[in-house]
Amino acid sequence: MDLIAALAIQGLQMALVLALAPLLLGFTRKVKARLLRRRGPSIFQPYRDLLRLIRKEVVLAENASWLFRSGPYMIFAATWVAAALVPTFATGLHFSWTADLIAITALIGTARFFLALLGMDVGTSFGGIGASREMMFATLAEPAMIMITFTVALVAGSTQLSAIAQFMLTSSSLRVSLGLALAALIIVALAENARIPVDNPATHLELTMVHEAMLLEYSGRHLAVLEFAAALKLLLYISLIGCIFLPWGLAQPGDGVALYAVGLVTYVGKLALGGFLLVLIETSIAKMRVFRVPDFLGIALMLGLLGTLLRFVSRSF
Amino acid sequence: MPLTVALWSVAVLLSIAFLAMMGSRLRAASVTVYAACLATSLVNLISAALYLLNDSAALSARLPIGLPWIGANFRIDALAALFLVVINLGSAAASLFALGYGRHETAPARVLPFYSAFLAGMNLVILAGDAFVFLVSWEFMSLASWALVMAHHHDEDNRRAGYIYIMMASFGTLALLLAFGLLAGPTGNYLFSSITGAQQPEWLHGLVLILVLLGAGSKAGLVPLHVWLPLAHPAAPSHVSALMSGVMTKVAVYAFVRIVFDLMGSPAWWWSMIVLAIGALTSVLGVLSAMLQRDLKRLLAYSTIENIGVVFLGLGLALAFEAAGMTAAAALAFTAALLHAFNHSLFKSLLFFGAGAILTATSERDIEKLGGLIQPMPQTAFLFLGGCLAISALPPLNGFVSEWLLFQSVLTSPELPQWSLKLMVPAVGAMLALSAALAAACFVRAFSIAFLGRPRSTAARTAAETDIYSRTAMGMLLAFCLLVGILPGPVIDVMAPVVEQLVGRAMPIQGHDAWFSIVPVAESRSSYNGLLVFVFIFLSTLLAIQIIHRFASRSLRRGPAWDCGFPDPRPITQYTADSFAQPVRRVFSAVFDARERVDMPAPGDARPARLEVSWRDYVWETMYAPISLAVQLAAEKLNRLQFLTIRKYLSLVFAALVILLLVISIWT
Amino acid sequence: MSTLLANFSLEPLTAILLIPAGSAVLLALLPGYWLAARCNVLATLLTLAAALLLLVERPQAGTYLFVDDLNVVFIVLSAFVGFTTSVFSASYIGHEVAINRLTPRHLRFYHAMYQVLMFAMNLGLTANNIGLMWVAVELATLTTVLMVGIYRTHEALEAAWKYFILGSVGIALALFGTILVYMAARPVIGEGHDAMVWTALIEKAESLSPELLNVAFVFLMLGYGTKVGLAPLHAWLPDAHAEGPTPISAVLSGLLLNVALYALLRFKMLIAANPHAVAPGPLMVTLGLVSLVFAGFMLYRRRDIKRMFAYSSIEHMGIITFAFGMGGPLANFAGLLHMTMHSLTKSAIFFAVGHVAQVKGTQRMSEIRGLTESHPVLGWGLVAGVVAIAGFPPLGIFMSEFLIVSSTFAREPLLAVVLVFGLLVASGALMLRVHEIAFGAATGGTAEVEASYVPLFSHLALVLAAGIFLPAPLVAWFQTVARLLG
Amino acid sequence: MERNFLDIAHMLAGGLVLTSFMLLYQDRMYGLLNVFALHAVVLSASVAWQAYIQGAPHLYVTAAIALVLKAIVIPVALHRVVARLGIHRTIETVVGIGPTMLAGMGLVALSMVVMLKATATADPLAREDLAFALSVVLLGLMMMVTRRNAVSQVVGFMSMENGLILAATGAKGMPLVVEISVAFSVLVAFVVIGVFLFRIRERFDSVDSQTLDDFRGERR
Repeated sequence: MDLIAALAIQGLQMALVLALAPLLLGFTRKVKARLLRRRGPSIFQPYRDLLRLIRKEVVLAENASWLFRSGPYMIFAATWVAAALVPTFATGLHFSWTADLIAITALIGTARFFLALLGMDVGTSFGGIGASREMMFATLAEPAMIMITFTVALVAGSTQLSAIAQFMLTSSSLRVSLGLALAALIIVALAENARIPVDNPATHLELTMVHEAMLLEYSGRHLAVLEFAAALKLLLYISLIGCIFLPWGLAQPGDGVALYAVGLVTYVGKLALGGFLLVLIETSIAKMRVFRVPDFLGIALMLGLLGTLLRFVSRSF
Repeated sequence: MPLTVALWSVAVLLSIAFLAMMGSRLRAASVTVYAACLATSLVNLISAALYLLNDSAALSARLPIGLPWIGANFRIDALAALFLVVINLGSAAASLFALGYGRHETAPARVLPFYSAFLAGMNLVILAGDAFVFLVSWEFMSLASWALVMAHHHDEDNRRAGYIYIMMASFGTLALLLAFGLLAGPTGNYLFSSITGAQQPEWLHGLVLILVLLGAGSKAGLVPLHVWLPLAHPAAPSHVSALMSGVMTKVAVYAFVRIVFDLMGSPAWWWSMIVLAIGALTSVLGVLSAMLQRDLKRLLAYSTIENIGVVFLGLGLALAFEAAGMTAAAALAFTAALLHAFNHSLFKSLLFFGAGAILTATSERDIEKLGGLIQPMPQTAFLFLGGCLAISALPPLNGFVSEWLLFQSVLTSPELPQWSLKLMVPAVGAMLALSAALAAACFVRAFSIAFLGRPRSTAARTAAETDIYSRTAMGMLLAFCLLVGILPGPVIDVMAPVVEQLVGRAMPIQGHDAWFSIVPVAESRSSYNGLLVFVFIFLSTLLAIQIIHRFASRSLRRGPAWDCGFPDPRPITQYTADSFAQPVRRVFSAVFDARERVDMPAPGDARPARLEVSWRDYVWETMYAPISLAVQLAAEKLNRLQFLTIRKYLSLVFAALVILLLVISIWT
Repeated sequence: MSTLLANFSLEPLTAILLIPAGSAVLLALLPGYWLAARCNVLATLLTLAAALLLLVERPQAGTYLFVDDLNVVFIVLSAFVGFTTSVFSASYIGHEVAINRLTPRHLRFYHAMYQVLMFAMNLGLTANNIGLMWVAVELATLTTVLMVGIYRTHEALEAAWKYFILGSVGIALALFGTILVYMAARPVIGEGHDAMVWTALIEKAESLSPELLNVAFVFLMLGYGTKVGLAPLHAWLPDAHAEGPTPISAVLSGLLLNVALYALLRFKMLIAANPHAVAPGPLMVTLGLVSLVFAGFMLYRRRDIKRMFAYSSIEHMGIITFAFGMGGPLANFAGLLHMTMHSLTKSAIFFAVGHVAQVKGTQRMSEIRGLTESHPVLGWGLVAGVVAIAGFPPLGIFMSEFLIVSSTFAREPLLAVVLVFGLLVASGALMLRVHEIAFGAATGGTAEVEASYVPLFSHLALVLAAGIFLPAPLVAWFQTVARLLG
Repeated sequence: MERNFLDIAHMLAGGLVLTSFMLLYQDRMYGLLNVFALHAVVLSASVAWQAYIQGAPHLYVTAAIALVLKAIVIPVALHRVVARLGIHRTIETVVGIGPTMLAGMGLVALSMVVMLKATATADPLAREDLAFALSVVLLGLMMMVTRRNAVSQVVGFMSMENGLILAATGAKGMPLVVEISVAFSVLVAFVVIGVFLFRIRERFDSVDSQTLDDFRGERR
């Protein structure tokens, strides 16, 4: 009996993640507009954009290969699986044991690998710019992410996200290394989701865009899938920060329906808070030059490494 | 039984070599040789695998040849069986690939006899039971591969590569010879079984470790001794480079493991410091150099260096844990290292086969002149893409599993007592993560410049798909990569007896978990389930495709590339290998002193603008150039002694006589 | 066969001396080239047969001649290499006469001298009287001096003259050493012949006066050392090899150096048997290492192919002397094995080099390219020879180098490092030259080599066989001698 | 009676060493050949005296051979060779006469020290003989080293061989085979030198080994 319930909760989480991703995107755009004293489009606009794109005709370049057409689905699937594995409103879900934080980082790496290939497929110079810079960011972001995983795993004693969340719930002591890991995670999140200091999500200005450059040749339903995957990635990072550093409100396995509802509400609240803070950061910083970003990501790597070193040196940090 | 099968297969391989030498003129020579090698390797593979699966008790045999008083001893135990499986799987794949690839060989007489001799040499090294047989087969393997590297000897660089290779190989052998001299002692008991038993002082084992690092490290390609590898591996025919990169480096790893873990028993803690430092340095430097290469096979050779660095990282961690008495963690690290070695032999051979396929299709190794090969060669592109995913350690393939196990073993190391190790292991973990990320960037570059975009030369445009044998070989290897990636548990259980024999304790049995997930230390700490991750990705892709195709419009139109309104079909406008590497090169420019010089002509000047990229290979400049300079200088100085007059030669004799008489009169 | 010889009252021991001497006289009279060459081959074949008979039944040790474990191997070896070289020289000289570098008048002189050289070497190997051994080595030197000068070119004359002067000085020192040994033996064994008989000397070795033996060994080391070609005394060897006819270089490198070193070993046995005498080890070790490293570096700048392999002979003689200097059963066994392997491999290389020089018409390495392309069999034969001499397994020389290096490293780590450095430098130069000669686009003559490759590949086959399997009797002999050598 | 026998033997051996010094002193070609003849005469005298003391008749044969060959035949032949080649002017030594003489002193001292220490147990006659023989050998070798001219080198070589004959005769009871071999080598040396000198003369119109050295291997 509880197997079906567990599977139902897992299915709920996967559906929830799909549903909330565009909403989160719409909310952040709304808040950004408000901060810039504009009305801005409604928070449901991303849903309409996706539906519009799905119905539009796909225009392919002559030399687009089979990879160009199948790639987007692969990217969407990888990102969706990664997002579904991060605990949102409850920990200890049925399939949470299949992959830990390192595997989730690697899944995002697979998605990025394919995205860079798609950017290069048609052989346009903008695709090249996007792909080469994306991979350069990745060479620093991924080690930083691994270092953050090490720090958190050394504190919590496990790399499973559910175990980490339960540990964070029980032991309430503030640790220096966790602070460093949080700062590093925020920097990596900004870089990975192509937010302001690293890349401007809103613009199509050729020479500055990185993430958008790779999607340049896409149209119609393929573009919709890729946009959806980008939104899912944003949601993944925010729920990751929420799950590790703000674990309150997460329902334990075997709790009643009421606690799951409380978990759901707190999760939506966390998303809103995350979106708001993200917009605050974005409106307060200007975009960096491309070759300032390696130093920016270098800081994240150093913070992560420092956190790990402190954990290695003694238990108390 | 498996030992006799292995010895008989070596004998068959040597006889094939001899026959090939005689009949290399025959038209069907190459097909028969490769088919025979394929059959022998398969037989050897099956017998070794069966041996490994059930009892794997150590068997030994003695032939009356070799050193007169101890004869030639051969031995097979769990470790040897595992590496026999790795070697024979690699050689079977290479022989299968060569059935198709071999037809295009210009000088079969120079490749066929040495190919099966090379296979025989590698198998013999694994089976060797005493120092003499080990070194004879080790050097015989180097000699055979040197002859293969010299197969296309008309090209000046191949000759230079062959020369540097044979010199590094003999340096390595002499280092190993000194190591065995120390282990065997003045009385000369060269038997492995008697060496393991002998009690030797601590400093002696330390010195032997250094010598083994020089010997086996030079063959594997550890950093200061790696210079020959990117020269020699590409020079050989592709199926041989696959064997050299994928399999011969594993023989070097076997040598290191056999001597350090088996013959020398309990390690000191400071050994792991050296091995970790060299491993980390090798992995990062290897992949950074790979990032700069334009020749596909050189790029793959440098990436071999990176993966060997990762393997030695695992071995270093295992040494550290064993010295600190943490056998569980040591078992984890050792299994991670062995698994990564096995994985690397799979995907590296696959990638070299891909490079070979491109070479036959376009007779071009420089990826700058390729591009758009995915159109004419879709299946090779798919298989090469699989190889790139595996080597970039991305789930659900096998590269990620060994990388993941390595990260788990790094996480278990805070309990290490020594302070220096406490500080070193996190840095090593960071460099490991950095090298994995760089590998992903390097192989995105390699795949996209070679296969995607528009063809940059007529050769790329007129390419054709390779023959069926090559594709089956590549397909088989990709299937293995996927299989190990999805079901790592059974593979780890197969390796358990090896780890048990060498580190004293194996990893907890992975088999009994219902969903085939692997649990390195404990259920609570971490687990990874390759199968479910693959199933989830596969299902969600199908789901997405179904939903999109039900609701979305199906209309599709082909048109010129959008490219922000500047459609320019000329291939020159595409990103090239150097431009793709430019961001990473600039970030890590300090490592290679990479410089870019732009020569922009004044307006109105018709001269084309030039961008020159230059970087320096510090290892070559600081170590190898001075040595060869010193030798030439000494040769020049001493050369004058050839042109003395008779009188001066007599004065030499006279001086020698007088000096000796003085010595005798003073001394006695 | 032995009964045939027996009823001719010809013991095998006397046969191996009489056959060369007799055929020398015969060959001096034979006018035609064709007949002389065949006769030369036949003579060496008979000598080889007689030598093989020695393996079967070993005669009693006479006062002038004797056969024991040490020299039986070297007698068979020099008879075999003498035979294969005569087969090679038949075709080589035939070609030289065809391009009239040698007039028929020279040939009578050449074949006679060849057999005199064989006689001298066999005499040197079997002499029980140390004075007789000295005379034999002196005779061998003089014959090779005349043979080196046979081409009458400027360089040949200069080489012969240099060989004569240095050789004679060396031999004079060796004579002085022999006299000192006699002086040491006289009070113990009494005057006259039996103070010169080696078997008597070895029994009474403990009671000989140690100081005199030390001085004697210094002179003997320098005297016979010049004939072995060790470093400071080596000057004659490269030019003698380069300027003389190739069969003579093969015999010189393969056998004469061994005979000189064999004489030195005889005296080392005497010294080793005398406990008070100063151990000869350090002297031989230093000379060996100096020759090894010196010759290793000299290989790089060589332009003439035969001169390069001459320096390689100096290098290998250095390794062998180093092995005997180290002493101990393992190192001595390796030294003896290395002597045998080196003479087989080096003569094989000189056969190949002889063919190459004739086919390409030059001995300058810069003008020889792509040998494996133009002459595959010859090219790969030369590559196999060089790979063997550079000490790569599975060929024989690796086994001896393996034993020397590993046994030395355990006792004297520093010496072993210098030895390994020398080996590496030398193999570096050899492989560099082989890469230039054997590979790349073929240049120069592509005329087919009409001679047979039997001598070349029989030697290489023997070396390969020895690398894998050593016959038990050979191992037993070497081990007994290794213990004797101390 | 016994005493002055030994003194005469010492005197003769010392005379041979003295003649070797005179050889070093010569700087004219003819002078060199005459002193070499004297050197051979003193040698044969000492050998004959040794024969008388040891009562070994075969030594007289050696003395006779040394006298006939080395004192008469070879100097005359070399004299004619030098005359035909026209090189009878000066011999330029490498180091100069003074330093060679000093070096000669050092060599004699060295051979005394080495030989006397080595032959502490042997009888006095043999000890002295060996010491003088070694010094003659070393002086002969030094002469070959410090002279540029081929003929003077050969003379140096021959004087060294005289030292060997002295040593051989000093070793009482050494079998005849050694004497014959020494004679044999002198004979062959003479033949070979003659042949070579003429041939060299044919080829290079001079006997100065300087020109000879231009044809060392790989020079061009």
